[in-house]
Order: sequence, then structure tokens, then C-alpha cells
Amino acid sequence: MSRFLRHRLFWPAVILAALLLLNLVFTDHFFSVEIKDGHLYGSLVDIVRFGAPLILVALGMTLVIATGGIDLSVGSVVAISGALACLRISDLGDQNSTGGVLGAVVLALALSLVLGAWNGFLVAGIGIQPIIATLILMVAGRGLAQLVTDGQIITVNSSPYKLIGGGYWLTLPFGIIIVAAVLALTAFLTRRLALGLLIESVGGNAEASRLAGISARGVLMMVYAFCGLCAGVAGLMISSNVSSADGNNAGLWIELDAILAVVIGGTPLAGGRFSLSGTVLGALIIQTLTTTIYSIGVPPETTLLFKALVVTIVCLLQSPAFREKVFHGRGRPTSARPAAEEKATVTA
Amino acid sequence: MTSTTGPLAGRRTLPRKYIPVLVTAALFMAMFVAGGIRYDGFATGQIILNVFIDNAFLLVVAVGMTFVILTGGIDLSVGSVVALATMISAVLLQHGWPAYAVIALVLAIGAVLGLGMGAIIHYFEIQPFIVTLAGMFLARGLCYTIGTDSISIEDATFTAFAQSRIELGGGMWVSPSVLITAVVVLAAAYVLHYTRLGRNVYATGGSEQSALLMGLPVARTKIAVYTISGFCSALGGLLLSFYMLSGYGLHAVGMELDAIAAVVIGGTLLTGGTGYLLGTVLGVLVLGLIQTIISFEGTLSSWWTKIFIGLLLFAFILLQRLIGARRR
Amino acid sequence: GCGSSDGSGGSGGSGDGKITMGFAQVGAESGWRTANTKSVQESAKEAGVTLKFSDAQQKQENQIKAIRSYIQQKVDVIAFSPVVESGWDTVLKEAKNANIPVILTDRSVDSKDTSLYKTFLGSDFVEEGRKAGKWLVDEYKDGTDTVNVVELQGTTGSAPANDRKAGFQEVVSADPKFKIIASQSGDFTRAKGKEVMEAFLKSNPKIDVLFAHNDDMGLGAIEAIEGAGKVPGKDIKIVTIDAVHDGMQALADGKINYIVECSPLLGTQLMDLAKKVVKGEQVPARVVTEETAFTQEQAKQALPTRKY
Amino acid sequence: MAVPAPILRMNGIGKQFPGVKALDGVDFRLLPGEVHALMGENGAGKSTLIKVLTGVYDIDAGEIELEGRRVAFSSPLAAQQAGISTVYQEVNLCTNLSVAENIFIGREPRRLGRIQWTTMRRRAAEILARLDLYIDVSAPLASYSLAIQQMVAIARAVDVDAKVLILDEPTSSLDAGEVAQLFRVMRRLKDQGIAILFVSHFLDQIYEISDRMTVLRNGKLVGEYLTRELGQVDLIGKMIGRELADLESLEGRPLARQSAPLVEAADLGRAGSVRPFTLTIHEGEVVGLAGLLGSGRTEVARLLFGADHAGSGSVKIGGEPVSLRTPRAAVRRKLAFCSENRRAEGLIPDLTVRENLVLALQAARGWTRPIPRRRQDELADKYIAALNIRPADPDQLIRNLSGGNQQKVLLARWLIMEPRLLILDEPTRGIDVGAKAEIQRLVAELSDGGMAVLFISAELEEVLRLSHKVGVLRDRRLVAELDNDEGLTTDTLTETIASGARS
Ligand SMILES: Nc1ncnc2c1ncn2[C@@H]1O[C@H](COP(=O)(O)OP(=O)(O)OP(=O)(O)O)[C@@H](O)[C@H]1O
Ligand SMILES: Nc1ncnc2c1ncn2[C@@H]1O[C@H](COP(=O)(O)OP(=O)(O)OP(=O)(O)O)[C@@H](O)[C@H]1O
Ligand SMILES: [Mg+2]
Ligand SMILES: [Mg+2]
Repeated sequence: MSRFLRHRLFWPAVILAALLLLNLVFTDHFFSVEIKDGHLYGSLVDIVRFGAPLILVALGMTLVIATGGIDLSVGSVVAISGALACLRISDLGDQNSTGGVLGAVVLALALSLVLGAWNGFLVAGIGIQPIIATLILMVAGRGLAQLVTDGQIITVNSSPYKLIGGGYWLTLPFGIIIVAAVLALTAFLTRRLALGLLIESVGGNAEASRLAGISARGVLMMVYAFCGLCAGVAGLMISSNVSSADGNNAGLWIELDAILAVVIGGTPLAGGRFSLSGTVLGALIIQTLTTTIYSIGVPPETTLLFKALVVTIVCLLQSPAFREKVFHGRGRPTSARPAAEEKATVTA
Repeated sequence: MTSTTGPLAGRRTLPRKYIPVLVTAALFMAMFVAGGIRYDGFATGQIILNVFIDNAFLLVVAVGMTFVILTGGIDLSVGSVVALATMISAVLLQHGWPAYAVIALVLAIGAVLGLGMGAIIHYFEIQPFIVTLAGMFLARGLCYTIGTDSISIEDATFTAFAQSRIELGGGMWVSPSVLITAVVVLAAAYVLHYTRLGRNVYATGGSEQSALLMGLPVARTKIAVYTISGFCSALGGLLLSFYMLSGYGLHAVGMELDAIAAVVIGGTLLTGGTGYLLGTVLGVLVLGLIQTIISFEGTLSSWWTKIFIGLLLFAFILLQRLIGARRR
Repeated sequence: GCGSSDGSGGSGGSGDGKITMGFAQVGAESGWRTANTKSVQESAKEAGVTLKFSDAQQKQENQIKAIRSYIQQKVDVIAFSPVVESGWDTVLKEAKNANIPVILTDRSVDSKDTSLYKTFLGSDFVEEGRKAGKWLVDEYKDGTDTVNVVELQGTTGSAPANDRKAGFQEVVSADPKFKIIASQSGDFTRAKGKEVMEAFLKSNPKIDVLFAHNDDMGLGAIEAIEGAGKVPGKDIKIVTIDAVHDGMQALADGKINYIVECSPLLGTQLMDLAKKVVKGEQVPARVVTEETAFTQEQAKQALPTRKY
Repeated sequence: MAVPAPILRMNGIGKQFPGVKALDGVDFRLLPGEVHALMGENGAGKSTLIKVLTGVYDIDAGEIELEGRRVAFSSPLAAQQAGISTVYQEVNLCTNLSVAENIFIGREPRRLGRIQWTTMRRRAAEILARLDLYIDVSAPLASYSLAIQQMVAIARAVDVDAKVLILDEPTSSLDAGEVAQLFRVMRRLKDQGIAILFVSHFLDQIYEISDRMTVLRNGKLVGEYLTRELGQVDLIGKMIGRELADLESLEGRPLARQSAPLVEAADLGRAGSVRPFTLTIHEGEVVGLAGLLGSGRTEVARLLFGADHAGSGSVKIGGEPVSLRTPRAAVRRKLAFCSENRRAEGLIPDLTVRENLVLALQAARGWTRPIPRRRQDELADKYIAALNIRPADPDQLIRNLSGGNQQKVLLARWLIMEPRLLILDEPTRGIDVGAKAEIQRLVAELSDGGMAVLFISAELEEVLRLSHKVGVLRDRRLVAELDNDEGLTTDTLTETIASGARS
């Protein structure tokens, strides 16, 4: 039990639960999940469904942050990927042809991968600080997306494409299935295979890792490329959900939300240990927060105050130092290396 | 017996630590010259002064950010605090408050916000990113709560700040804001280089743990830098009010990124401990000059503008990196 | 206005009789805006005006910088769509001192000194909100039951969002049977519009009318409504603003009930005004763009000829 | 003899870390004008006691008195202000600042609040000169080797006006000359009535400098003794709780000259760091490197491993020319390099002992071929037992281990690689006597099994005991290569180092 209480994700989970309960007060049947037209339907489903792109982006971001980097360009990649796919599909003779849509999707994802690798190249190959390296693509990439869409919204009318972000499969929203698959893949690569160890090692101490024979370059390339790919998938999802590509606005500010999700999930921005489940939880908290704001009717002017409040509570509760100082008074052992000693003992 | 001075001493004669900043400065000049060759009416002193005039607020904000980044932290709240400062000024002036009282109050509010965030970051050991992000939401939220419309400032003092010109001779001029900014920059450079606070900032950024064990007042230093950053943001907000003569909740959206970018382009490491204020000044100038080049180019569509900014930034960083890096 | 004796206009190109115009656009934040930009660019080409264009990326300070640089470059006329109403006096004075006439497009500035600009060409956001409200009042003039309205606002704090909301409110609040039961920001985007609408649908069992500040949010909301198993345009009536092509299509398909037009195509009018202003001719202080509103029937007719 | 009143007294000190009781009812006192050695194995709790005393950690139990008054420092700053000056075990300086600043930061000479840089640099140079160190004090500390950093840390501590001076393993990478220099300074301070707490694993040094010692074992107090009354063997017995196996069993190493050359470096050099040198290492041979502080031993090792790019020269491994551009390439050729700077270049502090242990092996296998968990556990258990790593918990974060135990983990990281050439730069830094003997035996065993070793140590005895051949460096130049036969003693070696003569 106490082990459970001390788990790193205990407090974020509590916050999530509290937010959900808060909704119940304002919305009857908030927890009810029914099957409508053979689809799972309900507020909880919505949270996961709308949170899916954020989870994806945040998963990629987690790995980047674990290496001690950051990727600001994900929003632009989201926009580019959606724009390219929709452009290709709108050029198809038959927008409903599965093959054509598949081709467009593959093309968009390939481009996302390349864009991610480009970031990786700047960071690992040339040695530019990640925040600036990815800022370049953040700015230019938004321009590229607008170039692709010509600044307009490209609307498509394709049922196979619609499936990705707005469709259902075996009553489940397809987006959730994609997220589950990507999560499983990431977990497999990092936890079953040894990628996770190498990432954490590079993020923990890059020079020591180099001397231990790790090719930091390779790891970084891979991680940034993966992050690009995740953003690409998220971009497809977002654009498919509304059957249109909006180069101007798709993915705007998603990088901030993604980083926030990662940090709430307990991965330090300085790099090192990371937690995939924490990130998923973090993203769900953010999405639930958004939904809560809509459903309990916080006026748009105060939305941000509400967000500030919740984020503050989350991070205070999560901080061992805060809990100690407030709940136990002073006098418990504190450590020389702040904030890291106890909280990192259990890893997902 | 271990007198190994001889042949080694000569090896590190010229301060190699200044090389990145020098390279940045040289590249900036090169960019200016290139602009002068390409565009008519570009290669004038006033263009550089205009960059200062148009970016005075950003520079002040970036100065505060430099302190924070030097300790290895980050402050995402600056843009919102800037907006909040414009908003509070505008509203209070509208209610007939005297200008200088407003200025003092706004500066105090900024500093207190920074102080609060710094204290939370230090005492509760929470990552700066998340705390200042909450601060960003808070300040922006406060703006909207005050009002969603933009509010004009008609106060005489503010207008005077906004519209007076300080002639430098030869048809060149600067705004009072530039002078304020210059004072801020010089004061900050002095603090960083010649006071204990400044050196503690560098030490904390180099290694917080070591700084602690060396008996440095890490707590005070960390809280101080966020306070400074909050103060600078509020001052930046005032300068922005001078510049725009309006208060608006959507002012300075994303300015935190510009400020961080300016600091980092100036050669300061995001991990803390290395960098110079001069670098930050150059960083702001580079961003400003890119803007100027874009407007002189004048025919770029919206998206080509962005792509072009990206390309210029890329070229700049790449050259900076290739010329500046003679490490291992 | 132009051809001033101190030769300041010389290098700008007015010597060969060609007009140089500096146009400071807000940004490219929406399809509407891009269409606006295109219209200006194309009309400039047709009218033989040399256009210096800059994109401020939604930042007022960038717009001010751009205008400053136009002054520096000694263009013949400056046109811009202000990001916000306030805070233009300083730079406009500089333009005035440099003898460069200024035309405002799309929205006005709140400066007391109206001599700072020659004219203002654009739509009236408040009026658009009112038009939407009037349609609503009209539509329900027979009933007495409460009408539950939900509103999808534009980006919080942005001028169109503020004004459209105000205009709508003004008309609708006159009749107590209209109740705005939920109002959230959808950031003018389809994705957000859909997301917010889904939440509305879950937390409010009975929604009669949706008022969206632009077509895109309305289009997103339509998907949400369909997803909840309701029929947009019937179960929930929808009124939006803008009249972009996709919106008109939905209107013609019966999924939207009414669209208030807000036309981005003011390029031609702008060029005419610019020429007059540069020649020193008198122009009216306020030129309203030709705009209307569409019902479903009108949409079906208008759709085939619609450029945008 | 009348014992003066202790300046510092600690009673019943207890400190609990999650899962480890680091200190348990420890009493300790420090008299003015004495050098007091704190002794104990790796992980006995020495550093923890010091950190508890100086306010780095809160204490769980017990009390501290300074000059008869109860104190509880909330931070190292408070301890410093109360007159306790400390050099902590790992070099805790800011490598991004200049040497002068590292000595003076926090108490810079100022006028009207303005830091006097010139004065500061001048005084820093003077202070270092007193330790016989003549370096450019305006250069960033990072440009100097660990040993020099250690000297700077000492300089900082001894210059403070203090009543109590605490030195936690200050000599772990210093060689004889510097140690002598440090001892001179310590004696002077002691004569001024300053109380000095000294920690070291070099027993010779303890016996040379200390007046009294306190022995800890497993976080518990064993006892306090006058140095002259406790013999070495007894001391070791008290530290490890049993008799130590014969220390000198490695004497008389047979030369392995007839074996094939493994690594041949020809004119390998790098501008500004080492002059081109030629060195051949045979299979099964242990080559020692000797030289003064900053003579270039570490740089030779780094070049051989590809950690730095060589500017000139070539390397052959097994007769085949190779290009060692990265450590990765070197590891692929089955070279291994254990750096002297464990904190900056060795540890991944956030990872567990097990993960740190298998890191190099995993890197060599590539990320697609994870080491099965069972194999990891086997390896971890094996080396935890072999090197006596404590606590014996492979899932403990390595940052929570004591310095000596961290060092053992890093050594194990390379031992499991079964390399052909193992480069050890100060491998026994901070390791206690028992484990040191263990490691030396291991090295000898491995070399007998055919592995070549390049062994760098500030301790000449150790170099001599292990190596077949000793390379001597001076001013970044390999000046001599001496066979380790009967004629070679520490004295002849010191002489060669000093004179730079070629034999
Ligand atoms: N922050 C910490 N968290 C958990 N355990 C710790 C921590 N610091 C030290 N320990 C444990 O406390 C014990 C004492 O460590 P300490 O560093 O005091 O040993 P030491 O006597 O200095 O050893 P060495 O000679 O190797 O430096 C060790 O078992 C160590 O693992
Ligand atoms: N006396 C000195 N003067 C200037 N620089 C020095 C001096 N000593 C060392 N350095 C610097 O320290 C770095 C490390 O030197 P190196 O590691 O080769 O020395 P070493 O022989 O291993 O000695 P040790 O590790 O005992 O200090 C080099 O990069 C060199 O620049
Ligand atoms: Mg120790
Ligand atoms: Mg060395």
C-alpha cells in the first residue's frame, strides 16, 4: 500500500480521477459509456479520442526529452503531414480508393520521418542546441504546410481517410487503436529492446555514454525521427477527424501541451529517466482538463486561470518536497541533489 | 616541482570563451552588409537603430531571460507578463492613475510574480518549465479577466515616451525606450560580471549541487533570477505600452520563444552556466535584422516569409556553429 | 498627398507613374485571411501597382515594424489591416510626417485623430453579429418556448470574436426566450469547433441553435452533431459568419441554416482607393465592402459562381 | 597527556536513507590542533558523516556541538559561516568558471560591491603557488585535469579562515609531490590550532599525517584511537572486521615479452595535448604510465581509445592498421577505457547499478539485441560479489552509492567486456585497501589470461607492483620506457620522472 502511495504516478492519477469526478457533478452520465450505431459513445471515450493526437506527440516528445533535448517543431510536422495527405487525396480521381489513401498516408508519414531526421541531423550531426535546431523547422515548417495547402483549408471526402481519426473499428474509435499500437511499439522498442537504456544513458550523461561506446548520434537521430513520425501520425489523425487540412492552425501550440504532458508524467526536462505511462497519464490529464472546461462552462476569459490553477495543483502535489513541507512539517531528511533522490526509485 | 607553466601557458592566450560571441557578432555584421548590398536604403545606421527601437521590449525581456537561462532554468511566463503589464497600465491609466505610480506598480507586480515562481521552483523543487508555464497561463488569464478588448493609452507621459525622438545627429534618432534598454543592458552586464549575485548565477548554472556545496546562496540566487526576469518582463511590457500605446491581452503571444531564441542564438547554453549578455543583445539584433530583411524583401507571401525566416535562421546558426566550433 | 517637393517620393517609383504600395497583412491565420491576401496581391497586379507585402504573423509589433520599414522605403501609399484597434497613433504620425497616405482595410483603428488615415475599407464585425442575431429572432418569431443557443467563439480576445459576440448579444438579449446556455472558444478552427461541440452535446441535452463565429467552427460542429446522431440544420439550427466555399456548400446541403457574409475580396476596391488617394483625390472616410447574407436557397444559386 | 576540550563533538548521530542505514549512533569528536583521520571501508559512512555535519543532509538522530554550543546547520553555507571549511569527496567545483573564481567565489575581493578581478586573480595565483601549482588562473577549470581540480578545491578550502577543516579523500588522484605539498600546508594549519578532519584510503598517508583516528564500519562506530598506538594490521582488522589476505602476493611478475604485440601506436599525437609518441603493448602485458600531474598520461590513454582525435600518427591492432575515430570504434576492436573522472565521464547517475554495469556491453551489442534480464542479473551478482560492492543491491541508483563503490561498478562495466586491451586511468581512486588488493589481483589474473592492460595510477607502488613495463611521461612527452625488473624502484622511477632522462 505505501509502495503504491509512493509510486511516481500516484498523484497524477489522483488528479485525473478528481478532474473526472468534478465533471460528474456538472454533467450527469459523464461516466456512462454506451454503444450508439455500433460505436462506443460517451464523454470518457471522447477524452481518449481527442487526446489521442496529443498522446502520440507526447510519446515522441518523451523520448526526445529523455535524451535531454526538446522538439518544438512537432506542431508544424502535424500540419505538414495532414496537409500533404489531404492534398494527395484531393488529387485522387476516386477519393474513396483505399490504395490511393494508403499511398497518401505513407507519403505523409515518410515526409514526417524525414523532417524528424532533419532535426536529428541538426542536433546530432551539427551539434546545434535542440531548442534552436527545432525552432528552425517550427517556423519554416508552418510555412511549408501553408505552401502545401496554399493557405486554404483542403477539404477531402474520403471514407478510408476518415477512418484514421474519426472512424471506428470493432466499435472502438480507430484513433484509440492507433495510440495503443504506437504505445505498444514504443514500449517494446524502449523497454523490451535496449533502446530505452541507451536513450536514458545519453540523456543522463552524454559524455560518459560516448566513452561507453554508445553512438549518441545514432540514438539521437533515431529519437528525433521517431518523434517526427509520431507527430506525422497525429497530424493525420487531426486532419482526418475533420476531413480537412488546415495548414495554418493544425497543431498550433501542441508542442507546449506535449511537453507539459511529458513533464507532468514525471520525466525531467533535463533528460535521463523517462516514463511512457506517465506521459500518457499527463496527456490524459490535459485533455480531461480541456473537456472539463467545456463541459462545466468555464467562461473563455477565465479558462487560462483555471488551467493555471490545475497545473499548479498537479505539480505541487507531485513534488515530494511540497508534500513533506506541507503534510509532515519540517525535519524529514532532505537530499543534497534536489528533487531526484526518492522519486526515481520506481520506473514503469 | 610541478611548474608546468612554460610551454602550456601560451596555448590559451586569447580568451577562447569569447569566440562564440565574436563569431556571432561577425556574422551579424556580414548579414547587415549582405542586406546593404541587396536592398537600397538598407545600409544606413538608422536601420540598426530601428532594430533597437522596434525590439527594445524584446531585448529587455531577453535580458531577464538570460539570467534565468544562465542558472539552467527557463521562464515561459515572460510573454504573458508583458501582456499583463500593458493591460494593467492601460486600465489604470484609463482610470486616471498618475503615470509614474502605474509604472512603479506594474514593475512591482512583475517582480512579485517572478518572486513567487522562483520561490515555488526552489522550495518545492518543481521543474521551472512547469511552474513558469502555470505562470504563463495565470498572467494571460488575468489579462482576459481584466478585459478582452484592446485599450488605448492616452496618458501624456506615456505618449511622450512613445513619440519623442532623441536625435543623434546625421538624421539618426532613437526612442527613449532604447535609452532605457541600454541602461538595463549595461546594468545587467555589470551585475553579471562584477557582482556576487552575477557570479553566483553562473556558478548555479554550472552545477547547482557544487554551488550548494561550495556554500553559495543557491536559494537566493535562483529566486533572484526569476524575480529579475519578472521585473524585466514587466519593464518590457511598459516599453511595449510605450511602443503601441495600448494594452491588450493578446499582446506578445509567443514572445517567450523569441526571447529564449535570442538568448540561445547569442551563444548561451540552455543547460546553464555559459553565455554572455552581449550574446543576447546580438541574438535580439539577429532576429530583428531578419525581420527587417523580410520587410525589405517585400514580395514574400505569408508562407514564404516563414520559410525564409527559417532558412535565414538556419544559415546563421549553421555558420555560427561551423566557424565557432573548434572543440574536441 | 504624394509627389512632395523634397523628393522623398522619388525613389519609391512614383517617378515613372507607377504606384508602390506597402501592405502590412495581419498574418495567415485562416483561409479567410489568405483569400484576403490573394485578392490584394492579384488586384495589385491587375491595377499595375507595385506591392510590397509583409506578413506580421498576428503580431501588432511586427505590423508596426513593417509600416516603419515602408516609411523608410518611401512607398507611395500604405495599407494595412490592423491586428487590433488601439495603439497606432505613433506610427501613423510618422507616416503622416513622411507624407505617405494610409488606408485601413478590414478593420478600423480607434485613434481620435482621423487625419492620420485617409479612409477605412472593410466590413463591420459587430454588424455581422447583429445580422446573425436578427436572423435568429426572425426564425423564432412565432414561438414562445425558450430557445437554447450555444455559441462557438473565435480566438479569445481577437477583434472579430469580441465584436461578433457583442453584436449577436445585442440583438438576441432583447428577447428573454433566447438563452445562451454555453459559450466557448473554438479558436476559429474546425478541429476545435468539433471538440467543443462534442462536449456541449454531452453536457447539454437540449440544444436548439448553434451560433459559430466563423464557418470553419460551424463545419467542425456539424461533424460532432452528426456523430451524436442528430441532424444538423434540423435538430440543431446553425448560423455562421464568413461564407467560405465549404460553408456555402454545407448551407446549400441544408446542414447550415444561415450564413452572414464577410468578404475577404476587397483587393479591387483597395486599389481604386489607393490610386485616388495617391492622386490626391477626395475619398470617403468609410467604404464598406459589399456584403450580404445567404439563406439555403440563395446559397444554391450563388454557389456555382463563387470564387472563394 | 591532557586532552583539550574538543572543538567539535557529534553524539549518537544517525542517518537513514531509503533502504540503507548509513549512520547509526556514531560519536565523533575533533580536537583543536590535531589531524584526525576518519577511517572505514567504502560505504562505511565517512562521507555521510561529513555531509550530516556540514548541513548537506538533515540528521535523523543525535546532536552536534561546535565549541560547546549545539548547532544544526541548514546548509553548507551555514556551516561555512560557522567556520567549517570542507572539501567534499567528489570534486565539487564549477568547471565552467575560471580557476580563480572557483577559489574565491562567495568571498570575492570587492570594493563598493564591485568584484576586483585583478586582485582576485593575483591572490588566486599566490594561493596556488603556496601549493606549488603554477597554472593560468583565468582559464576555465574544465580545461584542467581532475588532479588539478582537486588541488584547486583544496586551495579553496585552506584559504578560508576556518576553525575546522574537513578533507574528504583530497588525495585520491594526487601523486607524491602534491601530497607532500598538501601535508606541509596541513601541518602549518594544525600548528595554528585548526582542527583537521582527514579521510583517505592511503594508509601511508594516514600514518604520516594523522594524530588520532576514528574508525567506522557499516555505519557504526568501531572506536577512536591514537594513530601511534594502532598498527596498520590492527587498523585494517578494525575497518573490515577480519584479517586481510596477504597484500604483497603479487611480487615478481614474470615478463610476458615474448607474446605478440597487440597495440602498436606509432607517432600518435595531438597538437596541444601530447607530443607524438610510440608505444607497443603486447598481449598479456601490463604497461604502467608514470608522470607528474598533467604530464599527459590521461591524454595518452584517451588517444589510444579514440576518445580524442589523434592529430598525427597511426595505430595498429593485432598488426592491422585501424582508425580509432570514436570510442565506439575502439570498443568494437575490444579496447576498453575506464576514465579517471568518474562523475563526468563514467557514471550515468540516474541509472541503477545494474544498468551502469551492463551499459558498455549493451552498447556493443546494439539496441536491437538486449541482454536478457537473467544474464544481466547474473553479471550484476557476480561482480557485486567479486568486487564487494555495497549495498549489494543491483537496483539501487548508482548516485546513491559511496564514491568507492561507484568506482567499482565502473570497473566492472569494462571487466565484463572481456577486452583485449584494458586501459585503466586511476582505477583505484577512492577504493579501500581491501578492494584495492582485490582489483590488483584481478588485473594480474586477467593479464595472465592474455589481456593487455595500460595502467595509470598516481601511486607509484601500485604501478610498479603490477606492470611489466613503465612508460614515463614528462611535459606531455613520453620520455622513457623502463622494464620493470629488479633494478626499478619507486626511487629510480621518481628520478626519471623528475629528470626526464632516457634510460
Ligand atoms: N543519497 C543517498 N541515498 C541512499 N543511500 C546513500 C546515499 N548516500 C549514501 N548512501 C549510502 O550510505 C552509505 C555510506 O556512504 P558514504 O558515502 O558515507 O560512504 P564512504 O564511507 O564515504 O565510502 P567511500 O570510501 O566509498 O567514499 C553507503 O552504503 C551508501 O550507499
Ligand atoms: N600544469 C598544467 N598546466 C596547464 N594545463 C594543464 C596542466 N596540467 C594539466 N593540464 C590540463 O589538464 C588536462 C589533463 O592532463 P592529463 O590528464 O593528460 O594529465 P595526467 O598526466 O593524466 O595527470 P593527472 O590526471 O594526474 O592530472 C590537459 O588537457 C591539460 O590541458
Ligand atoms: Mg566517501
Ligand atoms: Mg590523469
